[in-house]
Amino acid sequence: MESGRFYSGKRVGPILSAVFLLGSGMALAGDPTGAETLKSDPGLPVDYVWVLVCGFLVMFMQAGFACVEAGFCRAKNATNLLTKNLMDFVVGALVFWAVGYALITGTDWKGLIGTSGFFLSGEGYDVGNYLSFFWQMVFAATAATIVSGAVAERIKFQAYLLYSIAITGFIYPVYAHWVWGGGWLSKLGFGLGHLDFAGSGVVHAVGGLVGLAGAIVLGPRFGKFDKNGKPRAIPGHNIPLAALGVFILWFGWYGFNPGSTFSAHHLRISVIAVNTTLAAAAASLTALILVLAKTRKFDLGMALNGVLAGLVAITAPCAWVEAWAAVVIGIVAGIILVAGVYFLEAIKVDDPVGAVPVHGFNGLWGLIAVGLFADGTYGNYAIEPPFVKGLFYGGGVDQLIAQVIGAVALFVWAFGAGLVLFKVLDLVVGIRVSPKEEIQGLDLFEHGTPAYPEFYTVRR
Amino acid sequence: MESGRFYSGKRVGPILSAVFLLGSGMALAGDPTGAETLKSDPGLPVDYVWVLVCGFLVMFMQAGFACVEAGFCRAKNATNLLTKNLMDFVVGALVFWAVGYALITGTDWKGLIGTSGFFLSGEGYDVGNYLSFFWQMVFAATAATIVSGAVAERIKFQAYLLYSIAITGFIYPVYAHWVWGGGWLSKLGFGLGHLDFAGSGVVHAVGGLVGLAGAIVLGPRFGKFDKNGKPRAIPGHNIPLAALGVFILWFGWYGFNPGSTFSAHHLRISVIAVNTTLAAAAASLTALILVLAKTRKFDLGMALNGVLAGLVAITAPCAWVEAWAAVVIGIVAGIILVAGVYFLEAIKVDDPVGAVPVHGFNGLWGLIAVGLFADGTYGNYAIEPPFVKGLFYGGGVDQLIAQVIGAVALFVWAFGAGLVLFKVLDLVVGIRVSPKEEIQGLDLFEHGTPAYPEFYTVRR
Amino acid sequence: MESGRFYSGKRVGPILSAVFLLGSGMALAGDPTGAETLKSDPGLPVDYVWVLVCGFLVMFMQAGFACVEAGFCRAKNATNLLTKNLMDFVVGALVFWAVGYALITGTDWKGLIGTSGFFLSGEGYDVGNYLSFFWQMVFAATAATIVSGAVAERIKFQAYLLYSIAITGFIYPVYAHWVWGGGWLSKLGFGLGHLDFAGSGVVHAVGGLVGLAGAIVLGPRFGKFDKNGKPRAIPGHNIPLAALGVFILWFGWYGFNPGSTFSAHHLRISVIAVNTTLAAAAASLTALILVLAKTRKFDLGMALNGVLAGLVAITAPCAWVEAWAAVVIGIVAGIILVAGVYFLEAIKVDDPVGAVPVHGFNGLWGLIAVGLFADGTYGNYAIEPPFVKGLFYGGGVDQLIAQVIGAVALFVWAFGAGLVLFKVLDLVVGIRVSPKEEIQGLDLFEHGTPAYPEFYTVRR
Amino acid sequence: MKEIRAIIRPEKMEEVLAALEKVGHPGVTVYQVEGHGRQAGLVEQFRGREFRVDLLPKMEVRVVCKDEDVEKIMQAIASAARTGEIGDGKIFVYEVIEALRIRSGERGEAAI
Amino acid sequence: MKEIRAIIRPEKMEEVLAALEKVGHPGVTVYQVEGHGRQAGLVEQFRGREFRVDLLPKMEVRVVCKDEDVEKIMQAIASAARTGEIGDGKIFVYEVIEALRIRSGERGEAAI
Amino acid sequence: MKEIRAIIRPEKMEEVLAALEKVGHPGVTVYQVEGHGRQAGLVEQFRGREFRVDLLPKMEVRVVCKDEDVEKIMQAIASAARTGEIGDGKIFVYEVIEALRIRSGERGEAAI
Ligand SMILES: Nc1ncnc2c1ncn2[C@@H]1O[C@H](COP(=O)(O)OP(=O)(O)O)[C@@H](O)[C@H]1O
Ligand SMILES: Nc1ncnc2c1ncn2[C@@H]1O[C@H](COP(=O)(O)OP(=O)(O)O)[C@@H](O)[C@H]1O
Ligand SMILES: Nc1ncnc2c1ncn2[C@@H]1O[C@H](COP(=O)(O)OP(=O)(O)O)[C@@H](O)[C@H]1O
Repeated sequence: MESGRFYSGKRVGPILSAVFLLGSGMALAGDPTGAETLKSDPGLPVDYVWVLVCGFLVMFMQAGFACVEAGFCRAKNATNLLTKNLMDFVVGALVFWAVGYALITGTDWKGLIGTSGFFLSGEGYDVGNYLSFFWQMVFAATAATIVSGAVAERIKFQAYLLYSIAITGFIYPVYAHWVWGGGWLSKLGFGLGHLDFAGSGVVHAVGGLVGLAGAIVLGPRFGKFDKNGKPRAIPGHNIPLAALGVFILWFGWYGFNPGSTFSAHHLRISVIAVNTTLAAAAASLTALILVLAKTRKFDLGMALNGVLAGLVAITAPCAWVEAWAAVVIGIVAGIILVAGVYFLEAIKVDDPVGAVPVHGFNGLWGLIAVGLFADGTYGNYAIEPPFVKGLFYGGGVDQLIAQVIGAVALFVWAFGAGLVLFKVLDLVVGIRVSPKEEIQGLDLFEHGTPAYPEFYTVRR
Repeated sequence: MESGRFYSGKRVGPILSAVFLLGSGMALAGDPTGAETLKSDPGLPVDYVWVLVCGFLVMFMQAGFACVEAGFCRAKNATNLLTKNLMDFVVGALVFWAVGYALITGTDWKGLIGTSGFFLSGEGYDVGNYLSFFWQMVFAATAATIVSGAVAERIKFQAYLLYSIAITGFIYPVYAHWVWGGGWLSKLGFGLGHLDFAGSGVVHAVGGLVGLAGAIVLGPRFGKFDKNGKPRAIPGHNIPLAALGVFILWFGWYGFNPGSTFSAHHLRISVIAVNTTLAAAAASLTALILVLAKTRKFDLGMALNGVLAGLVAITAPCAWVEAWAAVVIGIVAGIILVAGVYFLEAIKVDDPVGAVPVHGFNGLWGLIAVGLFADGTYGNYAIEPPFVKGLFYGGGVDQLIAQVIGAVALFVWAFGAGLVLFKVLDLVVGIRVSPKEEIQGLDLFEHGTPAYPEFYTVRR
Repeated sequence: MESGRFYSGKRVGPILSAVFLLGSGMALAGDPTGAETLKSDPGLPVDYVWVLVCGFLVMFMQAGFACVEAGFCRAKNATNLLTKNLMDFVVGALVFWAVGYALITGTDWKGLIGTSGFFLSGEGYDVGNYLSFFWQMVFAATAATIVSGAVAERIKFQAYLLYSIAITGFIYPVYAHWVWGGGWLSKLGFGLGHLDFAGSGVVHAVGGLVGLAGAIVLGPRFGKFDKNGKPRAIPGHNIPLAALGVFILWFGWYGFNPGSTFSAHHLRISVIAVNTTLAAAAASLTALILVLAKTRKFDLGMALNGVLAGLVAITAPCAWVEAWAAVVIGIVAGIILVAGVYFLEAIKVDDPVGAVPVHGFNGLWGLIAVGLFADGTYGNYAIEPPFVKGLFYGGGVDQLIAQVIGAVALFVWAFGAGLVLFKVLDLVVGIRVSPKEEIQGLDLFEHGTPAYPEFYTVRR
Repeated sequence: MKEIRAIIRPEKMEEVLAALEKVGHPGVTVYQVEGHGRQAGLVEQFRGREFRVDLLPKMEVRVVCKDEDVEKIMQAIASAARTGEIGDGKIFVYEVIEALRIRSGERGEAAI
Repeated sequence: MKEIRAIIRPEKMEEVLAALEKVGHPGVTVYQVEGHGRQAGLVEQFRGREFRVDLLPKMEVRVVCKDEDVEKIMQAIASAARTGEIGDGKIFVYEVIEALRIRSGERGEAAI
Repeated sequence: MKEIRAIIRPEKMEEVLAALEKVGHPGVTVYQVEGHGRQAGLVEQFRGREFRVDLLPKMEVRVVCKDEDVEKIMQAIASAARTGEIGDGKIFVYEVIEALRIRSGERGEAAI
């Protein structure tokens, strides 16, 4: 059971992609029945089970994001946040089917973009290709949904729908092609090329930085900064909902990271699961302690964000490092989170749920961490050499350079594309709701449906 | 790894059932240890893992139904709805163990009913049989729990318990025997017989139509129609809970549909997962747009119902169609949903959570869709021919006829049995709570436990 | 595929452990890549998938506990309970990585404790060892989190953090070593030694009895008993949250029990899944009926606890019994639960969520049940003889004696260690919050974050 | 000017508002309250333990009106809220000595 | 007739109700309110950012009674609600000019 | 002593409290209410079905003060709460005939 066989896009790009198509018994017309594919490799069922079950878990992260974002914002916008979280998956799945998947995994054009395989049609009707699509689709939807937290409580719903189309149909697929679809970043001459195991960069940092752009273009929520520009807390309305959301996300992340081997024959999946756990734990504890030192209170909100920060940071390196490194990566993630939250407030950016420090900053940190902690026990989605080695394990700075280049490219692309997108949307349809709607809440004006119609709530 | 081996009931009925018993190494006394079964087919572990994990996901749908129904109804009945959702699974599992499973999978009697295998006893103590029981049991419980939404906020708890016994012990098993247990519908001379891959009909339409019968016999809730008979909205009390429930259901559906291959050796499972996603997305977007056109608001409630409508509709055809067809099936499901909701109100039927259009009408639509869109790439739970072909792929009207016959039989059986059941229950124990109890809420009178005792709520 | 191969700790202790190390292709330096391990046994991927997916489900039980405990307590302490449930997993994972895992599975010292393998370092860097760690870690975290329910609404957060370190770093590992790590209980000369398949005792009774100790040392909450010592109800604030939590726990338990084969090659996993379901259902229905007989109301809270009671009781015997026995075990569990709840109130112990009867008393019952109902169809994590046989299946009293000895040892160790721990903590840092903090709620004083800042609530 | 304060059953709220609409009220403010009078409390239970709840949910309706409208509005509320069973509630009347419409600054009866 | 309106600490609610029961009240209505007097507010925090909350949760208890019972009821409430620390609350008394029992239509003192 | 009762828009709460702080209020109690005056209601919807909501959320602010402070406090509230659009709310003034500070037992104006 060799790695990367039926998941060519992410692994090896267009050249090996052809090998894959043949190798997996997929004739030019595809194998929709799966009988040929099975015959060509009778060990595939366990890989399919692994990838699908992990993909289901990743899909379930949509529920987690919905709960966290709704819980961390105010009751008057809860319906709106839930609708956004539902619709970015709904619209994202359809757009990704029509366009996005082809841009990632289609025939490469100058290292920049894929150009074939729209609508899963023609020879794309193949069990292996559908499997790969399913996986990529739930990842794309994750990137999309991250942004909704950063732009929460003030963006027009219509604008958000258009944004959803843009990210799953273009912004995300282009960058994903660069790293996972055989694009230029995957072919950098340093180390094994830019590496991002499960998407600290491709998914989380892209989402986080597009979110940063959105938050900047939108400006802060009414009341987030007082007349002197001092940041004010706007507490989330339902902490149990947010906490449940984080538990769901943590659970779903066990699909996200271990599942990214795309093969159950990499027993390394057990190491990935452990690293994922330890980084999350270390980051959460770090965040709790840092805020405790500042306010003498055990701050659940920050500890919850800490879990996510650790998960994001370990997502790129999880397959290439060992337990102690996961703990260290998590500790740094916790520090970056807390510093990031205060930093954004200091520069007057309003990110209601902390999406930018969690996904954006820690996504970048995860990329760098690969270049530092990779210990030479796992390859490029392969259990055979060449193995990935970072600075601290005698791998020199090569891999680190590849990681930095990728991180810079990511920042420029995601933040830049995000700025352009939201500016254009603002000019064309307007992206911010009116002050009156913002004050009374988006639920009433955009959806007509308050989230808790029978409960007495203070409208903050 | 041939299909349908240890899952004889659903696939091939009593005749092949004997083959199965021998083929799977199950001696007459059964193989409770599993050692013989494993020896006879060393590839089984991955199938067991697949079926069990998918079954766990289906069981988790109980949580989804509980959240959706509680969230879409009023706070004063939330405890009641949760108790019903818990108890139909609790009672359903026990009744299905005692009786229901035998009626589905036991020795066939005149194509109508199974007659052996009560209590999993005797030779039923076998790893393969227990696996099959587990799968069928979570399906039966799903059918049972669908009804609770349609009869919500006014049925007596005692009557609901009796109903639960009747559906899991008789109504559901009989129809399931017809389709999945080797009964007459599975042997129709048209196409490959009446086909229902994962239960659009067997599970959802049966639940939805028994629910319709219940809603009719009970009559509308106090206040649902004004003095002039005009329908009034009775908003759900906790939209985040309902939304979370829909996400959980969507997640669980990945067990429901792909798991219904009952074999991981059908790599077709990847196609099923993709179809399931796209149909749900298409239906949800369709429902959102239709209501947007009517009210100029983005209606989350209908979009959530839309997800479920699409999932129900794709459940029967999911293994036999390709991506674009899933999208079309979903779009039609969204239309049926919205039309169905308004239609029921027009005929003065009160279905508090939309269970009838979602599960009933779209369940029937899913059956028909098989006859239209099946594309000849997958067989009757088999990756070898004969493959299923519908009208649009040159299969003629044969399969479509089989589907229509099954749909009609289903309607007559489920709606008829439901009417009789609720009428009889009404005569014997009374099924509707007193007006006073209905106004003050069932939580206080039936359970003594308000759902949110510390919160101030408007009692609507 | 022989059982127990890569999971030496739990099964066979240090002697076979060496065999395992070699047998699994793990050289002395470990096999972090997994390539060697895979070569030595190509059937392992499905076992890894099984164990990991089940482990993910067990991890998700943390969400279930958080929801149940928060929902069953008052709104003013919800943030506190969520923080405790998060932090016992966070701290527990780190402590278990540093110390706990080594104490369970390390080289045995006089049957009492493991002494090697700290920090997963050195030769511990191995895919099989990481897999085993992941599994044991989520179990340890479960034991830890059970206690938080029993000590809810009055323990200082700082004390709870220290407690978490003690249970995952010492109390739990020591007892787990006795049973699963090759310690003295596993080597008793009766039956096959003391047996506890998935941890009715090791996990649940340990958690429940440490919780009992905590509840006793803390004393009852203000207002739990009136001036005459009569117990008063303190209703939970969010019943839907609690119900969702129970559904999540039930779902997660399908990882807990079936996954404990640690091998998908034991097709017995299907029997375990069925038994798990039926016991939960039987216990819940029993609890519902018992309270119905007393108060004429259908008590959801007790029915929810009943589910958990049945799950706990079946956890030890689930692999060794058949369906009817699971039902009987569940019925008894329901009785024990209801009696236990009233008994604790009678002796003036305040256990806010019922953790002690659910996990403590029923955990012990589960151990005994093995000695009664084991039917000789499954061995000591093995599908080859010797099989486990209890009193009712002609196995005599041997196994029963081993079970009783284990139960007594457990009681003494867990309750004793718990008493010492909480007494010492009380002396050193104080474990109970001030009356003022208790009355106003722990959320404000310990965390500064009310759980529902926008909702009007009655402060009870 | 007078203030009429009616404590009623929550389920009568809609009918009372409709009655006020019909009789022509100048404005109304509604409060979620709990009350205890002659009506017996409830027995609730939690995890098998029963307990009495003495405070029952009620709604309170307040209307400030001109002196001459008091009787008419009281009667409208009372007849809409009546079931004849214990727990129907009460109406109390208070003197209001000044009024101000925030929007316009009008004072006195003009502001009601 | 008079109305006694007491703003008290939420945690004193039960004791105040018991005291009213003992002294024999005609009926009582309870409000969930927030208040701000001399008592210092709270510092809360959310995701690392602290903020002051000036309005603290209080309960308000209202009893309409005969003129002669005012003093007795005021004292009963006050002594049950007192802790001696800032934030104990206040009692205010108002004139009630008419009463009506909805169930029976009784008016005046008979209706209280 | 007088009681000032102002029904205001929820979103004006903070400004009104700040204005009270500035003008120097003796204490304030706040209620979550719903009201209906000249302001049009809302249209909400649930699963495709629209419906009117006539009662809109409002906040009520009550201050008991000395007679001489009434005008000042009324004006402070009114100017902080004004937007000029329908729905700004009203202020009513009542007579208070006695006061008692629970903590100290002080009576009358000293207790305010
Ligand atoms: N004297 C009173 N003071 C304040 N509230 C009262 C008084 N009497 C009755 N109420 C309120 O009216 C509600 C109904 O009173 P109750 O005596 O039960 O009604 P009825 O006498 O019409 O049957 C009570 O729950 C309480 O809120
Ligand atoms: N003048 C007032 N008008 C309205 N409410 C008041 C007034 N004074 C006090 N209150 C209410 O009483 C509560 C307690 O008042 P506070 O001054 O803190 O009590 P104390 O003076 O007894 O310590 C306040 O939170 C507020 O709700
Ligand atoms: N006569 C009244 N009695 C009781 N409450 C009133 C009265 N008039 C107005 N209100 C309250 O004031 C709120 C605002 O009144 P509205 O007439 O809409 O304001 P405005 O006239 O300033 O536009 C209403 O929602 C209601 O709660």
